[in-house]
Formats: sequence, C-alpha cells, structure tokens
Amino acid sequence: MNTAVHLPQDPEITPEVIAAHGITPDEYERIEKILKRKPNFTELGIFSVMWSEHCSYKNSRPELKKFPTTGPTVLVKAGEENAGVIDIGDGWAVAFKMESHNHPSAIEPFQGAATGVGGIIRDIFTMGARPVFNLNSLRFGPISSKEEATPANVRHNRRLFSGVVAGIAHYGNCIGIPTIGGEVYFDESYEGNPLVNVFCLGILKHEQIARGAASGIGNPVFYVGAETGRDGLAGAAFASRELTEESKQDRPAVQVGDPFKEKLLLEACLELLATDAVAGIQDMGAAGLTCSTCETASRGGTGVEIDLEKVPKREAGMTPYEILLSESQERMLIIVHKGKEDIVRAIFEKWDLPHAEVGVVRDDGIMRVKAGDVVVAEIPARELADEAPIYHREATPRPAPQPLEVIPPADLQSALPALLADPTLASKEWIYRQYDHMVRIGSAVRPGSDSAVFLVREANKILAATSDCNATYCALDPREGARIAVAEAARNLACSGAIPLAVTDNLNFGNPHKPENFWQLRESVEGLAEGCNAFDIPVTGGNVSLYNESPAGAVDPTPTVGMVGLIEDESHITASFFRTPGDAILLLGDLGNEMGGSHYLKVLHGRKAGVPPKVDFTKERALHDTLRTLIREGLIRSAHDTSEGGLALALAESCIGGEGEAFGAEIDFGTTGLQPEVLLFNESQGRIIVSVDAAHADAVLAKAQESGIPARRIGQVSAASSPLTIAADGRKVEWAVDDLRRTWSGAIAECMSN
Amino acid sequence: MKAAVIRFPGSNCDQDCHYVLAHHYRIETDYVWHKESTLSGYDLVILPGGFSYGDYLRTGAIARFSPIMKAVSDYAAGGGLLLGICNGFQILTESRLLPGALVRNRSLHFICENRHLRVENNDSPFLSTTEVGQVLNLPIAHGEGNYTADEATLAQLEASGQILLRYSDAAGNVSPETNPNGSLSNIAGITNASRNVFGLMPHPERACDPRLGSTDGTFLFDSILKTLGVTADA
Amino acid sequence: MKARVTVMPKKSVLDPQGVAVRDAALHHGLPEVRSIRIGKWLEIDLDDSAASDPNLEARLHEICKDLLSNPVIEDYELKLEA
Amino acid sequence: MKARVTVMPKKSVLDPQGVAVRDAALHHGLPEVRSIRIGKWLEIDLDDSAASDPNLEARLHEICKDLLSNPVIEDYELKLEA
Ligand SMILES: Nc1ncnc2c1ncn2[C@@H]1O[C@H](COP(=O)(O)OP(=O)(O)O)[C@@H](O)[C@H]1O
Ligand SMILES: [Mg+2]
Repeated sequence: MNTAVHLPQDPEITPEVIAAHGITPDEYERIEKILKRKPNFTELGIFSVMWSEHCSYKNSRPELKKFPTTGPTVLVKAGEENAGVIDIGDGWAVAFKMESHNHPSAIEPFQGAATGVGGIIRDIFTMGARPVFNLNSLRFGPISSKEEATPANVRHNRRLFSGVVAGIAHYGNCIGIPTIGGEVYFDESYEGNPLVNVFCLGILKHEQIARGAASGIGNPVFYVGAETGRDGLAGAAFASRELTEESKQDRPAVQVGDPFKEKLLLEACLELLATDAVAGIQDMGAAGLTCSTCETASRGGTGVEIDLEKVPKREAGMTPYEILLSESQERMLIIVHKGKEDIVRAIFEKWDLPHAEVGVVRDDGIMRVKAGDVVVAEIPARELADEAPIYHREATPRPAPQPLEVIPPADLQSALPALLADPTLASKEWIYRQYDHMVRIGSAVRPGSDSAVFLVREANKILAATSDCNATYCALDPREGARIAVAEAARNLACSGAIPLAVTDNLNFGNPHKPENFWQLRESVEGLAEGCNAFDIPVTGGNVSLYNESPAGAVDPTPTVGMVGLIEDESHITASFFRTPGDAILLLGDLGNEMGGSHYLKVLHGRKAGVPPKVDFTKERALHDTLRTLIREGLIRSAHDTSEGGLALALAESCIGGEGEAFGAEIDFGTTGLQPEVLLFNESQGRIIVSVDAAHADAVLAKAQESGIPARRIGQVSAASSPLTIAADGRKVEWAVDDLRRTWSGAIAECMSN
Repeated sequence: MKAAVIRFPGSNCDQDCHYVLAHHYRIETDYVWHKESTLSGYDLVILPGGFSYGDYLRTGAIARFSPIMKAVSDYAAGGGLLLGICNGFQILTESRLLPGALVRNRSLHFICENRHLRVENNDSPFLSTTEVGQVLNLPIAHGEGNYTADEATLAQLEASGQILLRYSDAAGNVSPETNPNGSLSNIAGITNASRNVFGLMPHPERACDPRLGSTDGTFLFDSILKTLGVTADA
Repeated sequence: MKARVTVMPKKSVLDPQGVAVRDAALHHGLPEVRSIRIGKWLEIDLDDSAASDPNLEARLHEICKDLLSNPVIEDYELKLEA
Repeated sequence: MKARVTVMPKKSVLDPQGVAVRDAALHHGLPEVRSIRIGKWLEIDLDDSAASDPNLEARLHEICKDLLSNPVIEDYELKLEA
C-alpha cells in the first residue's frame, strides 16, 4: 500500500496528539498493524472517530449481542443497516429507531436537540422509508423548587428543558413529521447531563428497502445535500467523553440544523429512490463523510475512492482533516448505477440542492481519500469500519437495595394533588402543545394517553407507539428496571388495543470504565433481552450513549425502550380516559403492595429507596392478551395501566386526562387490610384500570377470571365535574376533579413561567 | 371540478390537503410545483400549510416570490377560489392578496391543539353551509398566527364582513381568554373584498375524518363544493 | 462592498418577543430597562461589480421593501459601505 | 438612555436563514449578492437612573451573554448611547 502523504500544515503524530484523539497506545499499535505503517494526521482523525464508542460500540458490542434480533417479521436485522425493518403485512413494512443527542443538548439545548431529530429522520429515510411520526424521551434535572428564590441549578435545568423542547419542535414541525408522544422525567441525577433520545418511524413497501452498500465496481459516488462546513468537528469523539467544565470549551462541536434543507433532502431522496438509479445510500451522521464512505465500502465488500476537492464546501481553506471529520448536517452519500447520473442531477436540481460526483466504487477494499492528485488517506475499509477493538469491561455489582421497613405515612387528601403537581407525573401538555402532533392527518390517539395511535394512510395500517423507562427502578435494580421498561411499554400498547411488533432501545449510562457503571449496563441489557424474549419481540436497533456523567456522578441508568405495535382494526383503538358516566370501573390485576422506588416515596418523602417492583412476565402477558381479547369483543371503553403514582394516580388521570370535561368516579376497594398509602400509591406491575358499560361488567369480570387474571369491580364513572372519591377499609377521601385537573395540567407551565 | 394544491419547498400539509380532496371528496386534484408559471383549468387552488422556505426571514416572505405566485394572483384576480391554510394564509398576506400580517404568537411558543371558532359571516363560497354564530372545532398548529393590521384595515374588515372566523369558546363567546395567539380582535380567518380568497390559520383538512376527533373541516370543503355546484360522493 | 440593513417592527405593532425579553431582563439584573424592541440586522456582501451601477441603491431599496421587510408591520434602514 | 445590541451568528456557524434569503435575493433583482448573514438588532430603552451606575456597562454585557445572545453560536456587539 502507498503511504498517504504528510501534509505540511498537519501536526506530527506524537503521543500527545494520539492521546488527544482519545486513542490508547494499544489502539495505536493496532492502527499501525492495519496500515502496516504510521498513520498521518488525517488518518489518525479518521480512526479516532470510527473507533469512538459512538461509532464502534467498542464497549457495548458484546452486550448488544444478547438482544433477540430475529423473528418472522424481521426484514432487516438490527445492526445490518441504518435501521431495522419490520414486516407489518400486505407488503408494507416499518423502519424505526431511537438515537441520543445528550451531550450536544447539554451544551446547546436548542440546536443539540434539533440536530438529534434531524439525524434520526435521516436514518429512517436512508432506508427508503417515508418518515411518518416521531417520539422523544427526555430527562432533566428538577425544574420545580420550593424555595423563594429559584436556585441557579433549577433555572439552568429549566433553560435546558425549554431549549430542548423548542429545538425538537423547531425541527419536527418544520419538516412536517408529527411528534406524537414521548416521556419526560425530572430527577437530580440528570442535572448537568440531560438525556435527549429521539425516535422516528417510517413506512415503506418491502421492495423499497434501500441498502447502504457501495456495490458495483465503477459506480459513481455522489455527495448530496448541504455544503460541508467546520461544524461539530469530531462530534462523535465528543459524545464519547465525559462532560467536564472544559468541554464547554468544545463549543465548535455544536452543529446548527436546517430542517428546511432536510425537508428538501428527504423529498429529493425519496423521489430518487423511486427510480432505478440508486445502488446504495447512506446518511452522513456522526463522523460525516468518513463514516459513510468506509461503511458503505465495508458493507459492499468494496473500496471507495473520493476526491475532497469535489465536495461542496461552505468555507474556504478547509483541510482534509476538517472536511472528513465535519459533522455538517443534512448530507447524504449516494452510490449511483453507472449511466444514471443524470437522473440524480435532475432531481437534486429540481429541489435546489447541492450535489456532486465525488468518487467511485473500487474493487480494492480501500477507503482512499484524495485532495486532487494527492492521496491524503488510504485505509482498508472493512478493518476501519468493523474491526475496532472490543473491550470486555470489568463489572462490579452495586449493593442490592434494602427492603423498606416502614412506609412513612402522609396526608392522603394532599398526597394525590402533590403527586399530580410533580413535573414528572403532571400533564405533558406544555411540551406536546409545542409539537405539531397532527400533521399527516393520522393522530387517532394524541399525546396524553398510554400510547399514541397513528393511522398510516398510505398503507392502510394503524400503529401504536410508546416510549418508557423508569430509571429510578433501574438505579435500584438495573435488571428489574429494564424488564419493567419492556413490560410497561407492552402494557401501554395493549391498553391502546395494539399487539407489540418490535422494540428499539437507547442505552444511556455513565462511564463504562467504572465497573459499577458497566455492571448497570450489562444488567440492563440482560433485563431488556429477557423482556423482549418474554413478549417475543425483536430489537430492531437502537443507540448507546455512555459517559453520561456530570461532576456529581453518573446519571441513573436509563435504558429507554421505544415500542411499536399494530392495531388490527380501527374499532380496537382505545384510550386511557373515562368516557361515559355510569360505566363500571374494573381493576385487572392485583391490588399490589410494592412501594420500593415509588414516586410516593420520592415526591412526598424525598427518598429513592427500597426494592423496586418485580414483574412476572407470564402474568403480564396473560393480562395483555386478555385485555386485547376484551377490546376485540368491543367490551372496553377505556384502559389505562397503572405505573408511577399507583392506582390513585391512574384513576385520577382517567378522570381528568381526556380532552372534554373531567369526569368524577366513585371508587370503593372494600376491605383490603393494606396501609392506605400502600393501597393508593404502590407501583406493583401488571395492573390495568378499565371502564366498561355497566351492563357488561359481570361478563368482563368472568372472562378475565377465566383467563386467570384477578379482576374486581372497584367503582363507577360519575358525571362531569362530580368528585373523585376513593373508599377502602372504612375510610373515604374525596377530591374535586376540576381542582385535580387544574393542578395537573398547569404544573409544568407554572414552573416554566417563573 | 378540478383542484390544485401548490407545493412550495417546505410545504408540509400539501399531502394532507391532497388526500382530503382526492380521497375524501374524490375530486381530481393536482400538485402544482412552485416553479411552474401557469395555472389553468382549476376551480379551486389551495396554498397549503407548512414552512415554505423554512419560514426564514418572515413566514411566507420568500414563497411569495415563487414563479407560480404570479399565476396564483392572476387566478384570484379572475375570481377563482383561492384558499390559504396556515402558511398559505401567511403567504397570502405577504403577497398582499389579503390585508394585514401574521406575526409571532404572543406566547412565543408554537401552539398545536384544537380550538373553537365562531363563524362570524357565512356569506362567502367558503362557509356557505354554516350558520352565523355556529361554533367549529378545528386544529391549529402555528408559531406565527397572531394577526395584526392597522386600525383602518380592521375597520374596513369589520364593515364589509370580511372577518369569517374568530377564536371563541365552545359556546361561541369571543374574549381575550379564548384568544390562543394574541390575534387582533381574535381573528382566525379573513376573506378579501371580493370574497373569493380566504386565508385562515386553523387546519380544516385535519378535521375531515371522524377518527381524528372532529369533522368540522368538512363544512368548509362542503361549502366550496356547493358553491361550485359539485355534489361530493364522500 | 457591503450593505447593512436594520428591520424593526413598527412602533404601532406589538413586539411579543421584545416584551418577553424585557420581562426576562427585568428579572435578571436589569431593573432599569423600560422597553426592548427586537428587529433584524442583515449584513449583505456584494460583488464589487455592484459598485459601478448607479441604480444600486435604488435596487437595494426595492429589495428592502419587497423582501427584507414587510411594510405592513416593519420599517427598515439601509446603509451602504464601500 | 439607550443601548443597542447586534447579535450575529458566529462566522463559522451555519446561517441557514442567511443562505435562503441570499438565494431569494439572487433571483429577485440582486444578482451581485455574495452572501447575506442575518442576526438580531435590539434597541434597549433604559431609565435615566441607569446612567449613574458605573457598573451599567458590565451588567449589560452580562445580559448580552446570558439572555440576548447564545455565546455557543453567536457573537454580540453592545453600544451605549446617552
Ligand atoms: N416529551 C414528550 N413529548 C411528547 N409527548 C409526551 C412527552 N412526555 C410525555 N408525553 C405524553 O404524555 C403522556 C403521559 O406520559 P407518561 O407519563 O410517560 O405515560 P405512561 O406513564 O403511561 O408511559 C403520554 O401520552 C406521552 O406520550
Ligand atoms: Mg402508561
């Protein structure tokens, strides 16, 4: 192999330069072995981004192998391409995936979140799919404060929160993809290191699946989309380090997104993919041109040669290093069948987008980068893309959580409003009102219910989607917490009448070099895998974000689950809110008694402690199947799972969460023998509150019991604006639902207006 | 009857409008690309919602210069029915096909939710199947829906019944509390003096399918069809 | 050569952004603020060939009126520099 | 007294708005335009009492950095007038 030249402006390769690139001495040795010589500066930069955790998953890959990724509906497996593809019948398929933009959002919340959305959308249309909806899963430090003068940290958390929401809205609204759901939690552990996980789903016909391989020796390689600037230089490497005070100086690593350009790029790429011109297509995400070039070559088993002088540039005087590592947004690489170049040019002219033929597919397995006649980098593509070192990190278990001895009491009357006013449990309307959640005329169940339900008109299919993860449980017991995340997502789908199809996940953890963090990662992955196996659903892909730490320590382990389900018939679409006074209210599942990790303890007593609830997958599945059967038989008016805040919170939400007037409810649990706080606020899994026509109540109870599901009638829906009353063991508490609604719906807005 | 949906770069409700006309109403509907310069044979032209040119500079400011806009204004001058929804309304005010301007919502936030709208005047091809005082429930989704105009313009709009829709509550009361965005006099939609051009911020195309909550958008499309003497087979 | 344009909301038009920023400034250590108005600032870089056109300034005013500002709600000011 | 602040996107940062407006200007009677960058222009009206505070300028710089601009992607310029 030739030696790529040393460019006069480039620094010499010294141990310091190597270390500054985050490359260890062992890794450097491996690079020399692959190249059979020393790398030049540009090549070192290329290796550093390709071998960063963000691109190579070098710390997590052995763990990710534990996920189930196959199944009869899997058309493209996780990891094979940019996103997995799942069959939904009648020749249609969905591609979906979740992606994090945590560190960029910590530094610049608006642009960081916006470009996260842009990135995940590109991942989806690269597959040939038309994006149809987005979700988002967010974590911030606390935004509420009881103090007279709001402390600076709370003010900062609010600023991050409002910037992130505005950024997601900016990008998603402009490009015209509805954001129909998500989740948000506020917790001390995310202070200084918020989590911003964004999800996109697209729809395509089986035969439209596009591949990211550079195939066909001699085929031209096109660059399309925005010009390359010095944006986000080495952002991938940046995402793979801890946030420190100095990283605020890493400021050029922030990129600015242009959703308008992405909209044009999306339409142009889908128009082009409908022709027969494309041999392969790959978005430029982290590590931009570098990553797309070597990955397409590696997938195609080919080589790719590009000339940087032909790359459209925004700024003059960019070095090869800068061009290759730039993370400018809204760009794609397209391998075109020779002879069809004019089709590409015509379409990109029509959409007024920059385009250039920058290279060619070769048969030598080499990623060769030239600047005119000068070869500036020459690296075996497969070794670069796929042979990053793999690390088997050390794992040390954290001490097991201690069971709670006593459950501290609270004033029941004020405990429920206090929980409803907690920003994590309060209405998320302040957020989703800023998102266009109705464009594409498909939102049959809007944000606010257990799952969002979307009518995909082009395919005549009904999809449901949710994202879930209670990281408090994960902090106490990462395996059980991850299992619950899967169970809760599946339960949310069941409550909307859907059958789960597949899962995407986003693993947000601290520095994996710390054995306790790595243990959390491993436990969580195994927990997620157990959950997916239990529900027989494959993982279609996801994202790993490590090094989520601030000076105060690692974030709570947060293995976010995004789950998509299919609703077979529009009559099965179900929402969480009571609909008709007089309907009977039933509880499917037990009364429960697990208080460990509960929101009750956290919000009312400031404790994150105890053993979190256990999930029993066999019972859970039977519960979901039974609920779906009842829904199919037309017996269910509303269904809402109980999660954070327990039965009391779920009942209150069913009363006040709908769009019309708030309903009251009269609830009587009879004799339970439970401490009232435990009855109302425990977070045991496997429970769903349904409302049914009173005339059907007995039939529903009988059917549930036949399937082995504990079921009881606990009360009835009462007229709009009548109170919510809950009685048990000779005591009765009453709340005015209009007050509850005011507290719940205004809580976040109130924090944000201060 | 034949309808056209104009596609500007950044339009994103074009497919929704097309869907409602072509599938719900089974009307022959074309997309017309903004680089076209002619527009003939159409009985209805829609400027759809979205973010034409990214909403850069001002909403609708750049789209107004698209080649097709000359044809659109000729079509309107000839009395053709022209409907601007959301960004389409913004383009109409920037083009001076409708008076006034749409500026940033008072809260500075984008707002997406259903809203009640009182029909102020039904004497137009666009709302002839409604009653004055009737309350419609339609989605809004915009960051710049705050209608503004000088006093003389407002007086003129009032005097000649050009204000067709106002933000209200479910009972039809119009007050500052029922104003989502700071719009002058709660204005949600206006027509021109000759009543063939209608711009509104709410999205009627998002309210034509009962599964989406409200079907009040059909009043608007039904009215247009009635005016054109078409019986919908929807 | 360069042109600089400021575009400001007309005095009679409500400037919700200006009001919001003023309120924030009031609370963040600037109690003396009476009002803030927010407009746009544009730096236009022109080819030197433009200098030779005697109509340049008139053409720039056209662009300011038609594109860069909306006379219904905004006023502008144009400055040309060599 | 008055303060005037311009806030501009940093030179190295993408200004998608400027690019879109430049393209529009190119096609609409200004073929000589090379680039347009668009920022904000703020007119801050202060109570005259402010004039007596020797720290006023420093406090204004604080506000410029914290509130009026985003130092990650923007630069600002502050001018005080009597
Ligand atoms: N960041 C967000 N973006 C959009 N919708 C959200 C967001 N956070 C929460 N929601 C919506 O608010 C509702 C309640 O969320 P959550 O409390 O997480 O529900 P659950 O506990 O049932 O999973 C859901 O419909 C959810 O989609
Ligand atoms: Mg739920």
